[in-house]
Amino acid sequence: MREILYRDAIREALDEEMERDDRVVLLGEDIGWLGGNFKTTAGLYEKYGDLRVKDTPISEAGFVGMGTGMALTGLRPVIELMFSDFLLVAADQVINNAAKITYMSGGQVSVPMVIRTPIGGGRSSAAQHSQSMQAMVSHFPGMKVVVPSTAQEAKGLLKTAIRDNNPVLFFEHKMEYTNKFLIDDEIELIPFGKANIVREGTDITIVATSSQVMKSMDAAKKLEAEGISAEVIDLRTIIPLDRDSIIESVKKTGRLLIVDEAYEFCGIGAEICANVMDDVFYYLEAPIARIGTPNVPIPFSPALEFPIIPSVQKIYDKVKALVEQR
Amino acid sequence: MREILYRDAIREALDEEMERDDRVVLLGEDIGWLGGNFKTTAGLYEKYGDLRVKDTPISEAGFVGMGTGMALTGLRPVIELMFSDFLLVAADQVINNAAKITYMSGGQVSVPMVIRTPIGGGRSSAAQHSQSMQAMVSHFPGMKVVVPSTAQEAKGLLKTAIRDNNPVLFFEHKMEYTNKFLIDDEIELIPFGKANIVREGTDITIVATSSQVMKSMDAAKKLEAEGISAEVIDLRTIIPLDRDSIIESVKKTGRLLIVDEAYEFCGIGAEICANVMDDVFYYLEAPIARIGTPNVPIPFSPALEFPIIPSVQKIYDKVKALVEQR
Amino acid sequence: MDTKGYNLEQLKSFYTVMYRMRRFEEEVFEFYKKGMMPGLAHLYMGEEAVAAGVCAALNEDDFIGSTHRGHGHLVARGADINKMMAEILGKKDGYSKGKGGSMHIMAMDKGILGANGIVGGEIPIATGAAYTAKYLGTNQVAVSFFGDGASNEGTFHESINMASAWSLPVIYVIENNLYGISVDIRDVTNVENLADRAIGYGIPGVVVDGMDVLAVHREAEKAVKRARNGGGPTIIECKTYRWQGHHVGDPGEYRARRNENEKAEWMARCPVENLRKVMLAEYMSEDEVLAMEATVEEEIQNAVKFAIDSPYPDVSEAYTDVFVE
Amino acid sequence: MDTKGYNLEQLKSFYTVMYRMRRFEEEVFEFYKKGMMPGLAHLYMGEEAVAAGVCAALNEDDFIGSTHRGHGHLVARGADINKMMAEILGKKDGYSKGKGGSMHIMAMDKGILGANGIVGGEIPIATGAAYTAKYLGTNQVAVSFFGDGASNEGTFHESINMASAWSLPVIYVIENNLYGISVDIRDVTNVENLADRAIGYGIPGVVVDGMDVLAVHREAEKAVKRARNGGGPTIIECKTYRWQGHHVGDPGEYRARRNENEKAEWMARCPVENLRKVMLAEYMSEDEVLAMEATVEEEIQNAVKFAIDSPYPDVSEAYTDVFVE
Ligand SMILES: Cc1ncc(C[n+]2csc(CCOP(=O)(O)OP(=O)(O)O)c2C)c(N)n1
Ligand SMILES: Cc1ncc(C[n+]2csc(CCOP(=O)(O)OP(=O)(O)O)c2C)c(N)n1
Ligand SMILES: [Mg+2]
Ligand SMILES: [Mg+2]
Repeated sequence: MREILYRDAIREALDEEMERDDRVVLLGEDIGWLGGNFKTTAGLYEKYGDLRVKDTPISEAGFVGMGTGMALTGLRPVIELMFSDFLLVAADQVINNAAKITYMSGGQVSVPMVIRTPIGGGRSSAAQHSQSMQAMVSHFPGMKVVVPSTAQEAKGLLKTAIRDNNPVLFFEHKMEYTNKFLIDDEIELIPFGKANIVREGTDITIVATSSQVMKSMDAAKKLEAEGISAEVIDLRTIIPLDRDSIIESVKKTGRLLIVDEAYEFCGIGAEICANVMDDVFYYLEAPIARIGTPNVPIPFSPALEFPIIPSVQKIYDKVKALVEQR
Repeated sequence: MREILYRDAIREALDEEMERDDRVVLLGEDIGWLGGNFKTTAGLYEKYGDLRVKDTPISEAGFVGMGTGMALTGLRPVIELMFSDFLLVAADQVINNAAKITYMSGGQVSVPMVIRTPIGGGRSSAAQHSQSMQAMVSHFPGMKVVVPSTAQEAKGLLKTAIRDNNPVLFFEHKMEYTNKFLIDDEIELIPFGKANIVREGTDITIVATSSQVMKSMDAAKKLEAEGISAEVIDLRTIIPLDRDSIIESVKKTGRLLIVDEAYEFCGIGAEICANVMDDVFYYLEAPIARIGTPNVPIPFSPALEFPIIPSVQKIYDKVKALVEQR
Repeated sequence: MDTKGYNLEQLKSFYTVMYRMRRFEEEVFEFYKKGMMPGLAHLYMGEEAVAAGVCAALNEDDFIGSTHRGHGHLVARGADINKMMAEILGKKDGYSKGKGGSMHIMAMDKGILGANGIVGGEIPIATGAAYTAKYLGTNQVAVSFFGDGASNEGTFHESINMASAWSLPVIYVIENNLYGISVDIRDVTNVENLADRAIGYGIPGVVVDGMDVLAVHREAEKAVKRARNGGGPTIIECKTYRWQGHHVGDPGEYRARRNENEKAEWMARCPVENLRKVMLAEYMSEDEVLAMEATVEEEIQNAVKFAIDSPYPDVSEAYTDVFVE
Repeated sequence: MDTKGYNLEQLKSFYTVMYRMRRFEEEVFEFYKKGMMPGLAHLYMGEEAVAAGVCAALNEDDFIGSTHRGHGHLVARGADINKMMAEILGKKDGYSKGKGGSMHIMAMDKGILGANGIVGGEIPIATGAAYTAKYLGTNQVAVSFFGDGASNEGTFHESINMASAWSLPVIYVIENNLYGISVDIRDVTNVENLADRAIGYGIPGVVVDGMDVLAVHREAEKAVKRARNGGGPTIIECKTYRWQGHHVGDPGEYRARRNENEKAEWMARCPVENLRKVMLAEYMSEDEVLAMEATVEEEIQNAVKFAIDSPYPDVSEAYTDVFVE
């Protein structure tokens, strides 16, 4: 085991995959000389050169579409979008093109492209730089959607993403980049579609994504002191969704809370609620609950932003309410 | 009462609002001389002139953004996007800009803009021209989202939309345009956020949107013959959502099925399921269910497309299964 | 039409390709009229010289990106017309097993990156193929075909800027048929020649008579050569016209607004007919031309039969190919 | 700096405005350094002549669209610096009650359509304001300010094409400070002058020294006049430079890559300093200039105090203003 910053775990994954396969090419704004806005590509430009770590103009639809063309013709582009909010600038290229071409071609071709992009609030970046776009892209078919929690998860899942032959949306949480984590010296590939039970428990199942896994763990610790035993599941990938692990856990605990930072309306919590409903309904001891970002644009002032983002306290409060509801 | 085509009801709403208020200006591709790809603006160019019924170049992000600028400075633009799939080309302007400007300005300004656009499969238009984007836009704050069913509803709701001071996404179903409906001679404004109970029933609540309201009514008729009494609710608007009507109905029927043509994953069915969960949980006699378009790109061949779109048969089958699940 | 520098084999080849496109689409149109075609199709008739001229300048392993009006590009690239026709009818033996239809025919074995239903959608994709060629040093080039209307999408701008900045081997072919559906390019764009936009990217931009396959071919050859030699992209604007409305079923009456003879004037310049006349006048007998046409006719009839005979895909196919392994 | 045609009052006004911008942002930077500012800010320092020159050519009721680097535009338009400063600190008395922050300051009373965090996002919005002016016949014009980087977004292309086709009264001001964050425009665009893109839209495009407020003002006046007279849009490319990195906290070292003296060379051409020198040399005594500066200083200190004293908004504010009535 060793200590590492989350952002460095990302960089290691990129570096190792680039070493392994010279068809892996990076594209994005400021990923070259600057090493990325969040420093996740530091040193790669120097190591792999300009054509392989390509600083793009501010043309998201253009360079995402270019990535699709590269992927169709033999390369494995990994694109950085500086903030996940900018997926909206490139949405047609991502959702109507990259994600659908395999299907529209009847399986003739594949688009092995990864789009990496940061999500989340907490930096007073306001309404256009703080969103979490995992629910939006998950709504549409044709993309795999990855929401890693820790540095170890980020590294293992990113390596898997780069080797996947389909378009993968890889969401990094911007509040984690400069956090330290312990990781294994050598990281195995982490398979998609297999959730990780990071804490066993008997009273409630908390399904969480990205940073919310860490927050849920903190909440679970506080709850333990109150005699409440929470099982925490790190979802890892939204597409494919590991229904089985969730269902099995809820059958045991009788309660389900989903925590994801995307907007709540038509969000991940809603989906999982409806998705497992049929299978867990007769086991439920309380209504399925969710925590997301409420449906307001993310405000700038920290006095307004922090209270609306999912937090340890909110998770704690919601679990208590659910467990007490007998 | 009189007979009217759905597309003509739309045109009447536009015409009446343009007569009433000369700040109402139309923008879109082929809405002028051609009268719209689906003929919803026929005759308006001749009547109101080029500057008020403006044929745009194929620049969706550009002219949606232009609409926002017009709305901020005193006009009331009504924009036609030829297919709702193209919302993705303009997604940033719709979601990051038009929808958030009021909030980001602290309420200083408003953006009274309507975007009208057709949804739905059924015309062998394949993966990029058959989607239903109401769930995607509903996920994001700052827009009202309207999903009218009949011609009467379309006309009344469109007039309300044009008078609303906020960005409104108005989804017309492309399979209805040339269908005939009976409407009142004079149509009242239909308020947003008030669902319409189009059929009373006791065994199950079917909440439906757009064309699925008509399909649900047909299914309800067939179910009646089997002694199953379905209550059908025409949701009318997704944002604002009329939770109360749904909850009240489910408390009575004990069962809930949501039918909406958008992709199922993170869709409208998921949202309503999670949204009313807390209030109806202890009244439920069966798990909440949903029908949407399954998460695959919409195929071209009618042999593949029809089987995946929500249909009367699917609604009928699902209701039977839910009612029999005792 | 200036045939200087072309030999008979070349002319025959141009003619065969254009005639094949024309006949192919006449049959597509028939399918539509008979109610046998699901959805719609956008016919390329009238614009054949563009695809034929450009594709003749390419190597086997080059790439093209195509549009909603893509049949011509695909035929010119040598795609299998049986599979194309079956796809257009939504049949199992189509290029995409019926999942794509007319607007989404893809044939990677011919370097065809796909027709695309999003106007402007394929421009960056073709540009990406050029990036691959440059990165791998394969000497391939990519051609992006698109319309006057598409040249007003943001992707046009973004793609060409990048291609120029990085000297990518790509050729942007604007098929300026004056209209985007009913909208006259002259009402929504204030330059006579869209090729002038090249100046803003620091690349060559040329205007060519899109009804003259040889003129198109000459310019394409220059652009392809430049691209292969590391000279970067070129914009070629082909002035052309479509015989039909925007799609099958559209009468296209909007085109009489400015000039009621507009369509007739363009049709008098039919690229297929004109090359035929030149060949008859200078190179071949009527019988020889008819023999060539008969060969094509047989292929076309085969394709029609192939498509009709092919079954619809099984319902289960709706759920496959969302992802590859 | 050629002062011909300008009187002392005008020069004083230019100087006051530029000095106000400069001092305002120095205080913003201080807030950042002291850890009092939430998030980040993108400083306009060094580019003052652009906003000052352009805005001086506008009427009270004209419109401007601004960017993430918007403080200068707002100050030049006469926005309330108290409310600006409070907004930057996320306070209740800010223009947006703290909901917007530095990147989203909006002041409709000054015709400011909003700063915008999406690069290229505001270009079509400002273009829409020009549509309103044309539709209502108000004789207003709109100015869209944006950077070299933004000129590579699709919205640039789409907006200018429409504005030209419809002769909208709008002026596109490219603030070419050579960089989009760390990316050198010369690495991602292959033309020396972005104003050359005007050719592709059939409109005038001019290049101007963005460090010379009078040069900027002269070109802006011409463009505004043309726009008001129905002559349509103009692109004005201002060659300029930012003193700081991309945002507070960015050392901006990438700018030494090509030329390690680049920053120093540009700073020697400081627009504020230079106008001061001209005024001292030709029009005013040091004391007179100091007196002008002292007046501004008082405003700035008031703004700082106003912002500090303003409370944070109440949590409940997070949920209001999503919709208006
Ligand atoms: C993004 C997008 N906007 C609009 C459309 C609808 N549409 C399909 S083809 C077309 C016209 C295209 O014009 P042009 O590029 O000139 O090609 P042409 O049809 O003339 O060959 C339009 C508006 C679309 N498919 N995609
Ligand atoms: C659509 C979008 N892409 C990327 C960014 C991140 N970003 C913010 S400012 C900036 C650079 C802008 O460069 P330029 O337009 O030249 O303006 P400058 O900062 O130089 O004034 C970038 C890439 C963004 N905010 N929006
Ligand atoms: Mg055209
Ligand atoms: Mg810049």
